[in-house]
Amino acid sequence: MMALEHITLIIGSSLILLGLWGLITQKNLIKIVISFTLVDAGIHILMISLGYLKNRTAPIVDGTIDNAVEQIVDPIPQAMVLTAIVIGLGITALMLSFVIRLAKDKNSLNVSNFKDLKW
Amino acid sequence: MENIAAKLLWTFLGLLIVLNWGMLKTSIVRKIVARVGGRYGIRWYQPWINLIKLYGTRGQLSHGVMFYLGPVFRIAGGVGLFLFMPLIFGDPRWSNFAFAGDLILLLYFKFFGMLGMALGAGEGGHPYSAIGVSRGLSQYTTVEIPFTLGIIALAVQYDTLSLTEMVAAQQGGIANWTIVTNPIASAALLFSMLGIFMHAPFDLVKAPNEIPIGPPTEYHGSYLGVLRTNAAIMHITEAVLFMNLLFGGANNWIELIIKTFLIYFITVFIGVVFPRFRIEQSVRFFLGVPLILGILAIILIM
Amino acid sequence: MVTPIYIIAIALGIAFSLGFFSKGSKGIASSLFYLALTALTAIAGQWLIAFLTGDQSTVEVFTSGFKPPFSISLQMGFEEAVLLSMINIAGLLGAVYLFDQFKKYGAHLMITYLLLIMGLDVIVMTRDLFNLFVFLEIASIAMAGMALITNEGKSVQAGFKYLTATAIISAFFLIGIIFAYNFGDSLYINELLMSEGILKAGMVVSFLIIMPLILELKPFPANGWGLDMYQATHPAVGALLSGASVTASAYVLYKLAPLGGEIGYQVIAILGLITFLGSNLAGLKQSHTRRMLGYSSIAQTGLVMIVIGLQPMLGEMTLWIAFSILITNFLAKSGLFWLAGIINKDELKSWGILRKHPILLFLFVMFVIALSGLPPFPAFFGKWELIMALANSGNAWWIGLILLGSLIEAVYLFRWVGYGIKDKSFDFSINCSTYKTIPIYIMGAGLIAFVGYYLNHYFGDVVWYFIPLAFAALMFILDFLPAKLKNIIAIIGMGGYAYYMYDHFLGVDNLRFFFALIFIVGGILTLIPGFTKSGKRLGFYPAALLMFSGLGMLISATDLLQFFIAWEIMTIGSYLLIIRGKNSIKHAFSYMLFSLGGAFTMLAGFAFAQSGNPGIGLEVLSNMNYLPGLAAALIAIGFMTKTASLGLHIWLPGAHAEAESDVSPMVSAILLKAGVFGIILLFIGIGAEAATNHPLTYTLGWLGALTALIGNLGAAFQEDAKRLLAWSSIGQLGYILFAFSIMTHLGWLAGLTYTANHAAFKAILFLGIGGVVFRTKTHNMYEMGGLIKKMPLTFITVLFAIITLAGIPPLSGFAGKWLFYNAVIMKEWYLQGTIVFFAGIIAFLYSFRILYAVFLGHLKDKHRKIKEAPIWYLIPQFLLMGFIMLFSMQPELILRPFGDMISAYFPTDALTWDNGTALTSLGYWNGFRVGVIIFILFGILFGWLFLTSRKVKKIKSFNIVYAGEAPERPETTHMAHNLFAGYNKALGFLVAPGITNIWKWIDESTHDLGDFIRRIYTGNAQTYLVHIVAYTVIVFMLINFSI
Amino acid sequence: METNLNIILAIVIGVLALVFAIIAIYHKKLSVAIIASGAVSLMASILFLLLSAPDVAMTEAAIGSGLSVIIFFYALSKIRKQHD
Amino acid sequence: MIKKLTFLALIAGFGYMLWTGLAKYNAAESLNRISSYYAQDGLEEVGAANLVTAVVVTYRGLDTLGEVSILFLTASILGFFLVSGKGPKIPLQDSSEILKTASKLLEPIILLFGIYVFINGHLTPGGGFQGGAILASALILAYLANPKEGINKSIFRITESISGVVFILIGILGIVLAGGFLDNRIIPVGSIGDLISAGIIPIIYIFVGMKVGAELTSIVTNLKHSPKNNVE
Repeated sequence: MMALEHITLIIGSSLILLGLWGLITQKNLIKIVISFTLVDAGIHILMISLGYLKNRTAPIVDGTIDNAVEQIVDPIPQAMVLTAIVIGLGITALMLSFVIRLAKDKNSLNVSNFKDLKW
Repeated sequence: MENIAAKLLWTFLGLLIVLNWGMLKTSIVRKIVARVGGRYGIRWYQPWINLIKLYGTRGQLSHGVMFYLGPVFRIAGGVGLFLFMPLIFGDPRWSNFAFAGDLILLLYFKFFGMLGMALGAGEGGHPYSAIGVSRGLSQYTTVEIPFTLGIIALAVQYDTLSLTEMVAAQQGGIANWTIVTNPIASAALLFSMLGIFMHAPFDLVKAPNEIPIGPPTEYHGSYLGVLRTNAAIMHITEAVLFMNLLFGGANNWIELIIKTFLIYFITVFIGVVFPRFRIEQSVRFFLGVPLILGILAIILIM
Repeated sequence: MVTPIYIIAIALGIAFSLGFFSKGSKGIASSLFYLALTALTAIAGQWLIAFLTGDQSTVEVFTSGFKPPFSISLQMGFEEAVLLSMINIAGLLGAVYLFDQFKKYGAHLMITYLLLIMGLDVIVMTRDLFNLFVFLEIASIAMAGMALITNEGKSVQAGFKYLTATAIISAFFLIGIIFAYNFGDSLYINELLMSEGILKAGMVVSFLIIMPLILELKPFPANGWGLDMYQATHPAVGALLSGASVTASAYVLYKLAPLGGEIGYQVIAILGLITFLGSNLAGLKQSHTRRMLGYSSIAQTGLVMIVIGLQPMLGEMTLWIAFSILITNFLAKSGLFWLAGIINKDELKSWGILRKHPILLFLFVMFVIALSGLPPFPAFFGKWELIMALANSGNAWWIGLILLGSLIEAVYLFRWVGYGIKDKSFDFSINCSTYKTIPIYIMGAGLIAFVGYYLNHYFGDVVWYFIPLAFAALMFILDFLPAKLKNIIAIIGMGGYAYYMYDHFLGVDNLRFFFALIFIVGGILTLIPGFTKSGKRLGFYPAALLMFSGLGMLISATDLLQFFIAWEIMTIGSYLLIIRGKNSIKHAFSYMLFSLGGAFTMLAGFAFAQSGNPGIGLEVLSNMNYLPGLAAALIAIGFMTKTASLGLHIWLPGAHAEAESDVSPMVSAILLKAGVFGIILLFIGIGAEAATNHPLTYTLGWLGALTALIGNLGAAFQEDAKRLLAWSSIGQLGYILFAFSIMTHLGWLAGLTYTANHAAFKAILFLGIGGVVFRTKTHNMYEMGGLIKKMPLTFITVLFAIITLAGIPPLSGFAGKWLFYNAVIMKEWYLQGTIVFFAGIIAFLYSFRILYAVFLGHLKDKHRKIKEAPIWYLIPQFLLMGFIMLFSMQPELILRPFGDMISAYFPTDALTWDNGTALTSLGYWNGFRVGVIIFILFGILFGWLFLTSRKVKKIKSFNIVYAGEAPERPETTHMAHNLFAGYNKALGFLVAPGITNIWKWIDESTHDLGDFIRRIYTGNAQTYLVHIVAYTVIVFMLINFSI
Repeated sequence: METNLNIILAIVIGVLALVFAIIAIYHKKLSVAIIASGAVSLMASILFLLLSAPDVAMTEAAIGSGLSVIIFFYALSKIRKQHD
Repeated sequence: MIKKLTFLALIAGFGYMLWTGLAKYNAAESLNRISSYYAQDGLEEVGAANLVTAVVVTYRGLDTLGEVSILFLTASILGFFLVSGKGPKIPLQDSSEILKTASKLLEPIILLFGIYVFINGHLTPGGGFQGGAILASALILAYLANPKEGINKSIFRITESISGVVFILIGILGIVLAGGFLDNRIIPVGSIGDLISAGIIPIIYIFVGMKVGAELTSIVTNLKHSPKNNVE
């Protein structure tokens, strides 16, 4: 059947597209932040599936692995995704705090109510 | 040194002749115009009497220095124009100081008198004088164009700007007078002559003088005398200018007198027939046919 | 040398330790914080000095003990050192500026600030792609955090937009990174740049890396989020954004640009151009100060993007040009933002408050001039090199668009300066606490230091060339002295300069000596009336000397660069002079616009002229081989903006009339000659033999004639005395342009005579009328009248000037007319000649008008007690009258040297002299004899009339037709209002404001376009995100389908 | 590992993730949307396991679904409290 | 309606962009140059069984440092930003009975598991971040269970700062003692697989774990309720 990484690639990209779609169409601020997390999740899936090698195990050299070079998956994308996830959390937390403050000002969560700065 | 003294003597003599001929001409013309109107007109010696009377009376009042300088500028302009005009062709005695400047000097020297008179009238403070001057200047600007075009056409035709050489080129019979060799430029010049003489159709400028409260009533006594003498000299000198330009100059005084009278008579002849133009009309008139003629003259020689 | 890694260690170490200090112990926390910032700057400075002293080479710093492809490395080259010092200095000064905020928010804000600066530093240094992503995130989060300092609704929204936008951009960048890693097999930038894997993988990989970096630089359609940050946040944040963060992201784009290959560079350049033009246009309609500054700094980033994009063509000049643009933007923008912070009012007009703080006003004007790319500031040299390089590689369109963009930017910047200098509608006061002003002073000092550096770099060997500029700068410092003392110093300085010109140019190059005479000696004469002014007269002398030094340097310029710098300095000086007039904001603004427009066209012309030639010496004008016709035309247009020829003349009446009474003669009689000098140089370049019927000189001939006609006609119908003289200047300049474009010996001789005459009589007229205005306090002629009695001396000088102007025989004006006649007939330009003569005769109208309306007629009651014009106005007038008399009586004395000058270029049919009579092939003229005859004649008649009417009684002008009954309203008898009504009816249509309407239409349509463009920023955060995604997709599609 | 079982599992989990994503975007009640987004990151962490990346799976599970959901709910509660 | 269509077109365009990159992609057969280096002599050099940890902590130590500072940054921004919000004081009602008892039971287990995760991050999957997150969830559970007690803010702040400073010091030690900043061979690498191995990595991960735990709790608690506004 299809290779594993093709499936995950498709899922990752479609998650990104869905996230972007949510970002662009949803008016609710919380929904926008959620769409951001979806885009991030999609990207992370994309990164890991690009780093996947056929029929290989996790990059941890315990008893079962004798010759690491032939048996492990590429560790670098995993390291990158690790950092990216935490950064994603940081940004989501900050965005939510902004959303709280914005909601307090205008008592609404609709993004089109916050148009004080234009032209 | 001595020929300068002789020169001055002859020029002074020339000035006297022109002055008297000027006054005689005005009286003759006034008589003819009166005759046309069914009147007897003034006696032929009337201008001389006016002059003597005017210079006799003592000037009573003045509006300040510039009022003074008006007539002085005017007469200096008239006599100056005379001094630089070669009267008789070929005779050094009668060519005054023509060697000092050429046609352009004459062209621009006319303005000397005009500007001076304008300032003098202005100083007089009479409102009508300002109107008269503004009319005169406006009209004069458009009169100048056909005149300049004609001058340029002649200058290119004779390849010189000095009047004496132009007259020399026109010697030898009517066939090579400018009026014959270059009719279009001459037509333009004649049209502008009407404007320059400020006679009949274009005499709106002097109109205020006729009303009793016009500027001349301010200029009385010797001032008015000066203006009268200048008028006489100017008419003759300008007629001589057009004679030299178009009608082959004069070899002797009689020829000069006849030609100047006939030239001046052209303006009188037209003046009697046409009513007085308003300023816009005269400005538009000169920008019409005369201008086209002038441009035509230029294009021909282009 | 301290390894740069300590920048990270110190910053993070102290940031973490700041956590210990709770609210209580603020003192230690802030001292630690400032210590950290100074340490950072010290490290960067140390490296910079090491590089500058030359013995240091680029250093690669490894982390975690392994070689780069396997670990992250930082690079510390010369560029990095420069940028690091810029960022850290911006950080330190910004922190000083935000001293009160740190006190209010305590340790947390300090941590955010420290991490922001550290983030930007590492962005510049890192050579690892993913590491770049992480630190880009840190910088953007910290910046979004900084937006919350002002803590009101607007700034929170701005922060939110900034955060969401940068989050999306970094998401795209992350996708790009994983693609790059996958196809390029490495995250180490130096390897990625060389790896063929990326090129093989198709365009999308490099696109996804470069596009986010471009988005980071806020490209035009997709930068709403950036603008809100500038507008709503604390000004210090704006300064950081435009100073430090733009510099860092620009350098990152420069580092990674090679990834995109040839098309990549083109895309960056084109997007940069769209940003430059778009945001400048949108900036036109701005009224909010900081938002306008935002537009301007985005435009500057666009310019830097263009430079990066043109790297393949610019080669090693790229860094130098990019640096000069960035350093100016860095210094000037931060200064302006901090100034905005001190004033903290939103309207542009409120900057008028700076009038109370002269030093701040000086800095403000200097910053704006530096930003608009005028010499001697670094941005100008950057733009100059860019334009020259563009011309050498032959893409003219780029030059046109870049110059158009910078002109639009100059529009809204100088409108702002106008308010700053002149606006009085402020009703608040500002507190200039020291910690807010010190950073601004440092930035100002930095800018001046860089000016010195650039001047030394470009003109190291010809430093004498800038002595006059130094003298003008000295006057800036001496501005606190009383006006009279400064006037003396100025005159002595000018005298010294005149002596230098005398022994440097006389005999060597008489043409330049003649113009030097007009500029410097004319300058001294027009400075003399300055003694009438009491008090300090702040800003006048520096501006005047700036103008005169510009004029002097124009003369002694040897190559295009020196010429252009002199030209611009002269424009700045004259702008600062003109704007001093009471209600001259609008006119000075239009003057500046036309001059800048002209200068930029001239710059384009110079660029085309020098392309293909080795050096940029002035002789390059004679062999232009790249689009020679266009180059000559552009340079001519540039000069014609200064000689106010038809179409480019609408600024002159306002600028000259509204200027102060002793500035008008300077600007009118002297400054216009600079344009004439330029045109002469151009015509020399075109060369005599090629010019018999060179299309340019033919059109200029017609243009000159029409300008003369419209100029004089315009003057005839003016009610305001100074406007009448200004219009007459336009007419006279039309004469001069016509004369020089005849391109024959006589033509040039007439032109030079006219220039000399005009300089003399226009100075007299403006000084005379200046004296009248000084006494009667009004410009309108119908309110004057009868002043001959009160101001006879002024009347005499003005009468003389008018006679010269009208060209009536005895005086030197006639010499000009006579030469004109001969030149026109010989050149057979009859029709144009007639128009010029018609214009000459119209000159009578306004000559009479000004004499009659001002001096003759009835004296108004309120003028009964006015005295003669001050002696200081009269002295220069009589001196100039002496010159005219000399020129009239002895024309040979002046015309012969003129003839020798010109015969170098036009040897054939020159003017020949035999004992006093000037002979041409057509006519002859003896000035001396004509003069003597007329004066004697005049004397005799005047004496005779004077004798016959000695005992005459002086009558007041009222005792005329009304026999002593003074009319109740004297104005009715002074027929000065609408004097030439009849004439106006006949020919008035020629002077209808047709051209002014055309320019007004152009102005309005650009503003409407600007207004239309800025409408895309609807303020909705989501729309901005849509903009970013749309921008990326559209650009991708365009590139994808264009290959 | 590429065993057939894993591939089928991957497809199922993937589809589930997309469904949860659509719920997260379109559901009217915010709390349900938040839980759906948590579920999406849970599915993602399972996918990471299938792609033999245990470290990432743990992080994604702990932070992605765990902490961000908590943060979302706290934020939601704070907004609700400000509201009334 | 048209708006939706244009958005759809945009997303389709973006999808096409991704597709051009990924269309021809299929997984590589062998590791590329860098990862194979890590796989072969990376083990001996760094001595960490879990290669991802080796990459995260030593090879790309700067990224981790950056990442930690991002969390620290977010915490401090929330600190000075939300604290100043003067929201209404909400009465804290007591939590439900089940939650109280369950938390008493669960808390120690989660804490233990969290500490286990970040102590042998270099051996088994997991590490500082995962451990810290688990720790945070335990602390938040405790806080949820009995909100009355409130959280002593200063403890978290101090743990954060100490662990941050220690991390930096270890980095500087790396320069002084071993090859470069954040090099882990400050103390002997030891043999792969046993607890005390891979140089300084475990110690780094302990401190990172504590720091992340503290930060995440403070972020969440900041979001939860705004303590008495103490900004003068």
